[in-house]
Amino acid sequence: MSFILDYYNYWIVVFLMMAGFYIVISANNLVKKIVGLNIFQTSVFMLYISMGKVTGGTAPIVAEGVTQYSNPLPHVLILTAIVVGVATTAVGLALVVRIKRAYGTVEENEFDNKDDVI
Amino acid sequence: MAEFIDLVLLAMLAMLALTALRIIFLKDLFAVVMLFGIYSFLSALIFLNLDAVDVAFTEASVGAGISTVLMLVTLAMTGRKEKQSTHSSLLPLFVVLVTGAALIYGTLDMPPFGHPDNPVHQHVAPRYIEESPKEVGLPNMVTSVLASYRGFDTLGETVVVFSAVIGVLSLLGVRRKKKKDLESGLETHRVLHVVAKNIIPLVILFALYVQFHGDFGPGGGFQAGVIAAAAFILYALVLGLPKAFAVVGPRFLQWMAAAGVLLYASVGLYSMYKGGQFLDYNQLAADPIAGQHYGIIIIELGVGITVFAVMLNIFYAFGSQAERSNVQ
Amino acid sequence: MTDILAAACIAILVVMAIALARAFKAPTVYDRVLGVNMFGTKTVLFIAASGFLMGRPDFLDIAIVYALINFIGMVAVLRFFEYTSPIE
Amino acid sequence: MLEQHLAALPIILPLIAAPIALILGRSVLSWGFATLVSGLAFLLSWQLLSAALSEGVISYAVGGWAPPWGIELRVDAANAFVLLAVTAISTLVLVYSKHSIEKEVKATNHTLFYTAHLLCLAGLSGILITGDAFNLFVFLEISSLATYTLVSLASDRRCLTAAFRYLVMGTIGATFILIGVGLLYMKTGTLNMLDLAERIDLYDSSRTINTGLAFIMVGVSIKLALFPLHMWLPPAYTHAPSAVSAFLASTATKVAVYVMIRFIFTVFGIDHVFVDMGMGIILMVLAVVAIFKCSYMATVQSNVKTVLAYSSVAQIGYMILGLSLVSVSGLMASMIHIFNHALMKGALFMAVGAVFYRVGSVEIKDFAGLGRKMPLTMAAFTIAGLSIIGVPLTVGFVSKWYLVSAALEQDQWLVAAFVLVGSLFAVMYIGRVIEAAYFQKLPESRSSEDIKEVSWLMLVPMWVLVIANIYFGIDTSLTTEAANSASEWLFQTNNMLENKVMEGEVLEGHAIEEKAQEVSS
Amino acid sequence: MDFLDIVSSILLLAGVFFGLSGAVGLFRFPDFFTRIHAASVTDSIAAILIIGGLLLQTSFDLNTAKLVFILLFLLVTSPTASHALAKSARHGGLLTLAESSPQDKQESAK
Repeated sequence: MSFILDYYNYWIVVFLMMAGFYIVISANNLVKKIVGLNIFQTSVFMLYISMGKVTGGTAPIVAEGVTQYSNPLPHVLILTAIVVGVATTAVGLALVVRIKRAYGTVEENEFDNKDDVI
Repeated sequence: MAEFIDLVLLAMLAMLALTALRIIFLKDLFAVVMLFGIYSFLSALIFLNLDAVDVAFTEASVGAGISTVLMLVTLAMTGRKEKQSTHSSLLPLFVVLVTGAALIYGTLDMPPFGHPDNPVHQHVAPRYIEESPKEVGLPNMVTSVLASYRGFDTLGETVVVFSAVIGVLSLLGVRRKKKKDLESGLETHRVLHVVAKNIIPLVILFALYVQFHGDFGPGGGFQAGVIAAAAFILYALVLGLPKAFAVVGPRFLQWMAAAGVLLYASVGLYSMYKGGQFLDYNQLAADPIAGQHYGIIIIELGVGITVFAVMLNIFYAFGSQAERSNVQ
Repeated sequence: MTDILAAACIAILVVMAIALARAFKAPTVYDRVLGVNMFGTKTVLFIAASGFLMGRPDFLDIAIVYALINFIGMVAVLRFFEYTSPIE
Repeated sequence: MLEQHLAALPIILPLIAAPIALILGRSVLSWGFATLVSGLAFLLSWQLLSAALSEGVISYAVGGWAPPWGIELRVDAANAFVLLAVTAISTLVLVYSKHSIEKEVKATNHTLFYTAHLLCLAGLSGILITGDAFNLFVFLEISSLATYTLVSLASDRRCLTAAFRYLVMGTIGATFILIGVGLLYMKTGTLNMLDLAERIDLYDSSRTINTGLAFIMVGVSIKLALFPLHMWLPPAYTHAPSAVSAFLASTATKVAVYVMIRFIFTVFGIDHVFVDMGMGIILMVLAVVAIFKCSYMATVQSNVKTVLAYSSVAQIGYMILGLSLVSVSGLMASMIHIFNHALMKGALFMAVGAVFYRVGSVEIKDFAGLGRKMPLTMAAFTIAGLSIIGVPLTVGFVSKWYLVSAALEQDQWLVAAFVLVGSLFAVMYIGRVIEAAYFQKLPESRSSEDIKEVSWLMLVPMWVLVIANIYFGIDTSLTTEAANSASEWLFQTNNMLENKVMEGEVLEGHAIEEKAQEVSS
Repeated sequence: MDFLDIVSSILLLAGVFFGLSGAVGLFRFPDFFTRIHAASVTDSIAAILIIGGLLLQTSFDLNTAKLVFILLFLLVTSPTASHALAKSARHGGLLTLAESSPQDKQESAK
């Protein structure tokens, strides 16, 4: 039983990663592809944060009478990664808007023959 | 107490998994974006429960706020219904299952969740937790690691945000508002006008509080920049883009974005000039701790300015496209 | 006192789950938006309650950000409705 | 002051220059400024290479914090060598792009083009020099975002779908690298690459570390367009502006090849990657398939830029082939081919860009009769084409020679045969273009337009590359010496990591340089 | 459990009760406008009571100020949001249960 308790967090995060990854690959609409990309990245952030957590520890901000802190380093990495994710989303959505104006559609199966997007 | 937190965490992770599943099978894109908003809120809540306070702050404001608003504006231009995709979903399923199996295989040797003696907390982290309040002098260890120990990462990240606005501007470009354009914005909602007018000063005040409170509590440059941008986005949504352009013009925002990055890099150059390494704040003042304080406050300001200018400029670029497609 | 707070947290979690269910099942578009709005306001209360429960009440800034982002999300949705035909 | 910060300057310079280029506003000003900065970066990287060759490793702790806690920049012969190629190509492409983008990029976007170019240069030099795994991810994102912007600047609408596909696959690749680094961090607790290498050897058989290795390898091979994951490259290089194709084809994927080399040799160690995980066979098979399939695809294309794009994927196959031979000479062949391919592909894409500037499209039939009308451009194309084929006295011959000798050294006759057959394909797809240019008449419809030589501002960088193609083909001292010391150093660090563990005592990664605090766990 | 604790736990429980009732109303009511009524009315009451209960826990410091700010913010924004949503729904042509013609009453009631 303790084996499950130790790892359920990681397994759910893996499931979320694969859900996001599946949406990216199988989505037909480009906006939904970007949503899938965000879900995939957010679940990777959850993997980082859940490795930094110490049971019984509190947030890494010094408060009197607290000895056990969670690890601040994954938080720093994920602060960077979240903003990187939003930057990629913004450029992706700008591309979707331009594709809509150029092609008239953002559905992947409606692009003419060869320049379709995975 | 501990098992209560585990229970709450499990419940929220279950809700998150349900939301993700629901998004996979939804065809109505508006619902997908709404559920993505919930997904970001929930993951920010889980970060809060995992003691990642700054990350919850950023995920809520950046992930749930800016991304959802941008997606809604994009959807306004690209239509609501996703068509049925022609090629079969077997290959994607296979690829996903293989990657998932590899990840699960990877989790077998992972150190257990939450144990204090995991290798993650052994090698590099103890110094951040014990010495950073003394060496850098800030109660918020995340800000001291973010700004001082790994300041180069944050500079790289500010440049990533800067290159995002370069990308969006080159793709969409901000359309200058001609006076004759119809006064768009929510004219009919008198209630919203009044409420927005009263709330926006409060929100900007809160953004400044977050900016300068970043050393002692959760907050910092990124979160403050996004909240200030959110205030102006609210103004633009309610009163329309022409008025928003009059308040803060897109040209000025491009200068502000560049100035923020240069402010950050000039702190590094100044510390090089004073004989230390790049971004070494100990050189900034006689007493190293004071130098760290100066350095961190200035670069957080640089980051806040850049993120505010970039997020607002991106919204202007998207908003003016929506107006254009709506006007003609 | 802490068990009262714990009970409150769990109850608010249940309310959030119900709001989520409404957002999932919603027949019309507006129900979905209502679900999201209710979910947002309830998370604000959840953060406030769990902050006190865990003894770190200085995390209320995040509750403020939640309320703010929830409101701006709502305004963005309403602007979105103006452009597209709401009733499909 | 300069020597002390030599390691950090090639990154900081373009990083600061990008916002200034945006503020400068007018395109002429920002073009001049960008070219100046790129030239300065080139001189710095030249000095850095000589310093690295003499001193071995230059370590620079950013922010004044000691390496495993702060971020460290580590410069050695290998990455200084690749940095030299990147900055040289960037300067030449910037000189070339002044006129080239007039026909391909909207006038309002010129300043943004130069800013994005500087950001891409800063990102690429950051990836090369940084010694921190997560910092590598951040710089990877900077260069990727700048590349998506650059690709989407073209006037042809297909560049948008190409940029979108590149964005989706690039972000998936970067996220895979992020997962890999996360798994490694979870087991070892550190992000500094040297420190990581130290602590990985302790858990040799751990499944988490092997999964982390697998994810990093898949992520990096998406970035360097290894065979099955290369679908984003041909449309991106075809529909991007010619100056962008020239810059990306010569640098972006080469930097990703270096990242793979760095992770294999300095972080994981050869026997962990090639013996335990059996990566050598996988890489070799993929490389050979890449060489054949993409060279074949190149011969059947009608658009010359697509031909060159597929040929790039095939040349990357050669580099990975050299890498998968797991020998000093094999690695040296790869390093040399990284440098040589930058020269070859840069010149080819510049020549095609010149044709696009005059003729307006780059189908093979548009090349008909250009041999007389645009003599210098087509001569440059021919020489660079011969270099791709591997004709003696050119750079291509040198790298093929070392590749074949490395294969024969391990008497892998089959691999050597594949390399030679690969260049047969090259003869076909280069031959088609040269045949169109010299042996077909100019169509009447076009004889009226004034198809004449392009301005000297586009010709000079093209010919600088062609002359470099020939010079380094004859006097191979600089490239072989640098590549040799690079691969020697990489193998040396790899053996140092291995035998240090065999002797049983484990030293703190940086104990050599500082006083040893405590022997880690 | 001194006097303050008792009062705050009563307030908390009342707030939670209203929250739950609102949630049940949100789930069971047949029509959009009744649902939005259920959600927003109980929303504001639950917020007041729960935050009031929490206020009694704090010892009049920065947290109190933050809690009061949250309460004011919620009291201003959530009714506005509900009003705007209902107005937009009305504007968008959504009919209430009574208005929608009797024969498709079953359809909209499912």
